[in-house]
Amino acid sequence: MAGALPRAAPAQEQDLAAPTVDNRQKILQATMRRHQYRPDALIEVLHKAQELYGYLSPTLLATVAHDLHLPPSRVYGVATFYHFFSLAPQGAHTCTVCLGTACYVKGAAALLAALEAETGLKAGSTSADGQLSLLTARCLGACGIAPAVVLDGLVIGHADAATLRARLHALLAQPPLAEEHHGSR
Amino acid sequence: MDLAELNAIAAHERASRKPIRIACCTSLGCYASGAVELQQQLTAGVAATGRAENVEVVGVGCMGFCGHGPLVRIEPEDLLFEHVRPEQAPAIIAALDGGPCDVERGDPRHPFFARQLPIVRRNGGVIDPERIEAYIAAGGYATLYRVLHDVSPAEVIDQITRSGLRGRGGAGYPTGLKWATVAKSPGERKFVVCNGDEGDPGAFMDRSILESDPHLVLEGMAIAAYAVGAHEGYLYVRGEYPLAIQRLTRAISQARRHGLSGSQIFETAFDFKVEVRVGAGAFVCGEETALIASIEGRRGQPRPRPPYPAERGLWGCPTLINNVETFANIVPIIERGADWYASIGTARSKGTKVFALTGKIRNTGLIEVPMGITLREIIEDLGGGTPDGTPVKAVQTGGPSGGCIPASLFDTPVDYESLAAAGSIMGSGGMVVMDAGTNMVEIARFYMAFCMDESCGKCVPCRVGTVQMHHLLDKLVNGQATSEDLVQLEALCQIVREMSLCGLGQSAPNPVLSTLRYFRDEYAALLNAPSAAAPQPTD
Amino acid sequence: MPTTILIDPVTRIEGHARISIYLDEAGEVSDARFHVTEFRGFERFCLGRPFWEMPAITARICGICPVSHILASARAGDAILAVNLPPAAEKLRRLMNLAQIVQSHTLSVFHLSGPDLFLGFESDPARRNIFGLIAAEPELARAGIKLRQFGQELIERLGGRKIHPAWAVPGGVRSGLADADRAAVAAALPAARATAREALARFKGALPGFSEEVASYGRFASLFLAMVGEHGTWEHYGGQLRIMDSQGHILADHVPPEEYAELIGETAEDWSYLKFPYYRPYGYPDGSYRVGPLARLNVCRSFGTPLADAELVEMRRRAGGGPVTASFFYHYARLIEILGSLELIERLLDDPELSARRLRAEADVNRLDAVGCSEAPRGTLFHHYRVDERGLLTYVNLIIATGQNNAAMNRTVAQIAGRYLRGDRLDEGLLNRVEGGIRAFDPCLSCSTHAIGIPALTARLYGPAGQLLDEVAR
Amino acid sequence: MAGKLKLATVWLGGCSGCHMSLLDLDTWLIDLAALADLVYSPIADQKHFPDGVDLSLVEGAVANEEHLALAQEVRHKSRVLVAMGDCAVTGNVTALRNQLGAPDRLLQQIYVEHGDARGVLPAAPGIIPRLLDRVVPLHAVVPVDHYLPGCPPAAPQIRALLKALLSGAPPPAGGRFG
Amino acid sequence: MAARTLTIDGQLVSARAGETILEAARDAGIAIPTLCHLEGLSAVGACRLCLVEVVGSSRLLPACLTPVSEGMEVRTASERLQANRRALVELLFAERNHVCAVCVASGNCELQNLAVQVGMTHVRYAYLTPQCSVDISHPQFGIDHNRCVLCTRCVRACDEVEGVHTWDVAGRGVNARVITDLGLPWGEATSCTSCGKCLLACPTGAIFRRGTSVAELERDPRRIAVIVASRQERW
Repeated sequence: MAGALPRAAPAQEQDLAAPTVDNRQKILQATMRRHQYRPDALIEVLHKAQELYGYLSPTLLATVAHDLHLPPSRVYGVATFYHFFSLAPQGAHTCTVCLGTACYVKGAAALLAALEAETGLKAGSTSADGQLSLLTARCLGACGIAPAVVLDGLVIGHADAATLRARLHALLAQPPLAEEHHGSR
Repeated sequence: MDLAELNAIAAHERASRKPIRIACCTSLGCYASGAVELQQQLTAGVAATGRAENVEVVGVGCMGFCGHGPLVRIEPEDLLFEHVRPEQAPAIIAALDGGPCDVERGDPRHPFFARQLPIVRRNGGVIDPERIEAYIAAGGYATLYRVLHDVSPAEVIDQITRSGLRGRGGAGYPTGLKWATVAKSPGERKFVVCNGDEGDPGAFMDRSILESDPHLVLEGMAIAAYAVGAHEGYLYVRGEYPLAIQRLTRAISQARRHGLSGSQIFETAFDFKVEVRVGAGAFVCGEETALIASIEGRRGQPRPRPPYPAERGLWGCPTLINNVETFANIVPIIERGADWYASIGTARSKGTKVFALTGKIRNTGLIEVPMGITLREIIEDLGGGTPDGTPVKAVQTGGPSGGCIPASLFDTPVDYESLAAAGSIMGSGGMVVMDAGTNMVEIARFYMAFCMDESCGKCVPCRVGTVQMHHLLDKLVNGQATSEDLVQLEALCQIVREMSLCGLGQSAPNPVLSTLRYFRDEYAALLNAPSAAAPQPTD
Repeated sequence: MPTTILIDPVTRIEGHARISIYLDEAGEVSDARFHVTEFRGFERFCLGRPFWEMPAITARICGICPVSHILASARAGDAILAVNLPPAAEKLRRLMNLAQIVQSHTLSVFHLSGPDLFLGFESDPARRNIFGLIAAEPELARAGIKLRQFGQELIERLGGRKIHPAWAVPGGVRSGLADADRAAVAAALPAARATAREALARFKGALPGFSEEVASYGRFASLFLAMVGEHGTWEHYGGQLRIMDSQGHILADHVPPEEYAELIGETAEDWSYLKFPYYRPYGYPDGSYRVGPLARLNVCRSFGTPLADAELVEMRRRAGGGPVTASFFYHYARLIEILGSLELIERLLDDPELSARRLRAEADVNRLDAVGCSEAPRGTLFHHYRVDERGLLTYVNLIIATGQNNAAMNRTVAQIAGRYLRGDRLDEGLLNRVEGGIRAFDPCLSCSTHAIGIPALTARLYGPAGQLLDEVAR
Repeated sequence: MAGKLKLATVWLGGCSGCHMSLLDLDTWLIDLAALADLVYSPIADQKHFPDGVDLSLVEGAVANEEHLALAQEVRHKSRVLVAMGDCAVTGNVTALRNQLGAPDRLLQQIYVEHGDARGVLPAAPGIIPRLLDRVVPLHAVVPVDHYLPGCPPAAPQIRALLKALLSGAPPPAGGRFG
Repeated sequence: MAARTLTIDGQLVSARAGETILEAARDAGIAIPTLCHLEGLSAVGACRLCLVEVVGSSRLLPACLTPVSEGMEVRTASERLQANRRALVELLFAERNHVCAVCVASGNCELQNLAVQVGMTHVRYAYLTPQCSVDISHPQFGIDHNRCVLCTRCVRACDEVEGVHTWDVAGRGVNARVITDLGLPWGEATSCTSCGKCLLACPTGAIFRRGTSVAELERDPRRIAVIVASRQERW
């Protein structure tokens, strides 16, 4: 009952290669170059940066600001305006509960409460060991299969607390992921 | 690319079709429910049973019946299967021979399908959205060709004007008038922007259109660009829609490869380059001035209008902004004529509207119906009422900017003016059905929480007023509010509505006002005695 | 069979308080507790703010003696800047503090305790207030009102407003005293001095009639803490600390206020929002001490002005020589301090340096830990701040005069109850006496809890198992 | 005595500065005494708030259970209620503790961490009132008729208000926070 | 320059074409409350205090941005507008921790003045009491977010007048904050030229000079317009 979604970032160009720790910077540079370092490409570039690095560190933001010739404060202002961008590392695993109206009407709030109780995390936070982030979304457009939950990019429709609990346990029982991971939402 | 090539592609595509077609919905709802694996299993099954000569398995766009997905349809027999699991692929293949099949069957003649009038969704569930050839075979891009060669920009605008098409994003501004304004606005450089930032929670019409028929939107945009004199376009899609973005991006590169986008389209002097811009999670970017700011790479904060984007939009240039569904209507209108289009719908609301029918309703999904249909017809006939057969209490239309309409008003025809008179709006097309178990004050609080979180923070009434309204609704829901609090809530609704800078703030009070209008007793029941409202000591 | 009596609330003091009196099984008073019922939390919510704002913020601890907080805070600020103040600034600050001592003591003597002192403890409760005094003793009342006005107006002339003047700042003061203002103050001085002397005379005249009160309103041996000047003279600003016991032994002398923590420890009890400071070497509760006018006059060698010194000699003689242990003499000491402060004001007004233009020393943060201290009307006041290298507060501790009298007030209540309580019933007379005993300390509970409160007294008497036996509220 | 109005002044969570400002009316207090009887005040001896008060001036914010009860009693028994000073009107400095959340942590820091080793938290039910979770202005708990801002309001402002209200006239508009 | 004649609050007013309603009203001595507007900076229409009624418009229009037109009929002080403005000022007071009594800007604060101007006697809304920080890491200046009203005058003064854009707004909604550079402490903002124009532009006590005590803040926001004008003169 689940299918993985493609990554949220713009996919209009072919990447140089699969991102690795070593060539992430190259890929990011290539993205900026493709946009001719135009300031209006900021959001696209931030999408790419977050896709590559998992989150937008101050160093990363400073690089983007420098290369796009933008004041750092503008880059920071944009990065913090949009919910998609994260300025802190996300958990190795993410669990996103959709709180759109359709999901809400079908009990998403109770589902979230159950997950909070289960994980001991407040929505929007990451566990101390960095293994899990519990997040919410404002409608994934998957209203037809409400309530919807996305587990590591996998959409689960008609979600119920018991199933989710089992899946979460299975996920977290896997050996911890390496520190570097590629964030995807 | 010229007409001959276009026709050749269409002919080849049609010729290579096989007699039997297994269409597997791959739009988000079904996709998320395992449609991809199902499609693979079906393909493998067809090959394994040696039917590849006669049978093709095609991934198609949204069939609309999302709540029952994954959906599979077999043509030409028109057999519909619901809730299909990958392991059921052999059973479906067996059904091709009329063999026994225990897969859940759907009824394609069900009112959910029969009462619809697909215009923008005509290719949904029919063609493979990932192949431009499929779109061309369905007549795609022929209209653009005709327009570029035979129709003047003014005539295009005239057709759109006469069709009576109004913006499908919510406000219902006459599309032709908007186009004419942009066309008239002086400027070397103009832009066409497609607003795909479908932010209303509970709405997924645009996602579905983009996932199911991306070229229809691109072709509509190109026609619009031609009409208003623009050569650059942006498609702004919310980041929450990765599948739509992927298909759209693919569609654009296909169109570019075929000379249907970019320079000298159809070997004319008309250039139109279109780019996708991915939103990053901000509802307010659905507001056109905020959308512009976002495309420019800035914080998505609206600015006061006037000046309207039609005069001063992207980088100060005249900019046409329509939403996905509006652009999807263009090709059918030009193709079949303004008069045909104007014959559908009501006196002031023409054509069809796509709705996302969700919530406590049996038939969840996407429908396209002619304007003027009543809410009752949608909810009872198409939607089949609540899953457990209990009475429907209300329907919420228009998302956070809309309102709740009670069952007593379900005979209201669905058109811009009637919905507004009922205290809601057409909005982008979300319809969330609520049953007796739904607490309307809680619903109002839900929407207020949404507006509060999504307020950009620029103007004071929206930034702070939504927080205060949410606080009061919270007090109400928790039984701590007094009648004075209710008075204050209503007063705040008025202030935020009158004083806010953009549509988000101006309409944020709507869910409260409409629930107050029809369900005041639910508010009253939550009121507490004044003394109990005093702050509680800490423990 | 222990029993508790609760007096709630205490009236005509600055703050919210109630009193419990505990009886043992023999019916004897075993303990008394003065409960302070207010809390405001300055020590915590100021954290993270720049220290420059602290004089004005901490002024809001108390509307009666805001100047004390302003000065203690500004002095802590001076220490953070590590600057020497322009001499004029120091003198102007002294001037304001003296003005405050005058107005605050006058408030205590006339407005709050005046009805007891001048109309008698047995007068009609309904008239036992400043309006009753106006009715019964119009001339005296008017003079008292004008004496307070004198102090308040001097504060206003210096700081722009009577209450919470934003004036003293780290490094100095924001404005000087205009010549016209100086002249106006000088012109009003004789009348003020006359009122002070008249009040002293009235008090001394009535003193023989208060022998009961002198004997039982908190007369006990204890330590005394106050600031003294270089030569052991009376001091209210910029001096060093001295601790003396009731035999007149100086236990600690010339301790710089920044070393207060070595002298003073603080503890808390679960029945009061008011903390309990104590003399650290003696521990709690043995190290309890008294501060305020009586402590200042006890620890000092002399006042340093002729009229006040003469009165000081007389007071010591009337008390029998040596440190005065009767808390009822707080009233006496207060009157002497009013007189002496007026003398010092006169002296300062003549100082030509007061007109200097340079009023403020500029510097950035140079020290991260600092203590500011001033003698508030009710006793020694400490502001202890720690800041980060930019000047944001990371630690605030405030030790307030009334808190330091906390234990003494408890003992006073116990002493009065022990002497006057008959059986397990409360009566008007007991209430009066207990309140009168407390009022001698002029407790300022706004200060001591960095809070303020309701102003009436009710007494409750509890039975052995804690049951309410009696409750009196007049 | 008949014909004289009953005046009360009340002191909740504040610094007493507003009361001091009232006393700064100085000799006008003598005039005031001719117009009104002070039937309840921190500077008077009445232990109970009497019935039928014509005018009550309330200083301070509502910070604990007792303030709340007293505010309600005062409102109930007063014809006209004035929020006197910024604490009563806005919460002011008294409400600064709200930023720190519920008071438990605050008490812990002040009484235990800043105290000595035997530090205890003040907690004596019935003796010392529990703090409210949030300090609120007067109008948040009872209806208020007039507002007199200022920290404190200057004596002439208090006089203007008293003069107007005691003569039955509407109080002067205006006044400034801070 | 062509002249336009319009009526504001019944008064016949003549204005230059292209002037805003606000400019025309101020020239005519009609006071319209403003907060985010500052002469010399671009107008953003964010505070909504200057909204006025224009006959023929169903919506209220920002006087700071709406150009005058011939025959325009403007009402700046209807009962509805006054009530709404008062509510806005109350909302602002409820939003952050504005404690006039202990603010460096007391006596020289546009928010404090607005409260008087709109007749705000008290705040009817719940105080949100957010936890805001004070940043005095800059060698000369400090910012206290408790007192910020998000008017963005600092952002615009820095960007448009100083030409640096050290300031911007981060976050959104009620959680929005003005920030310098990458949201790090101001003292670490390498782009800052320490020109102090943000301090000049700030309407409240949010931005102050380090060492300023309560009620001591001195600054005159009108100097921004003077700087802008004198620059134009030179070029």
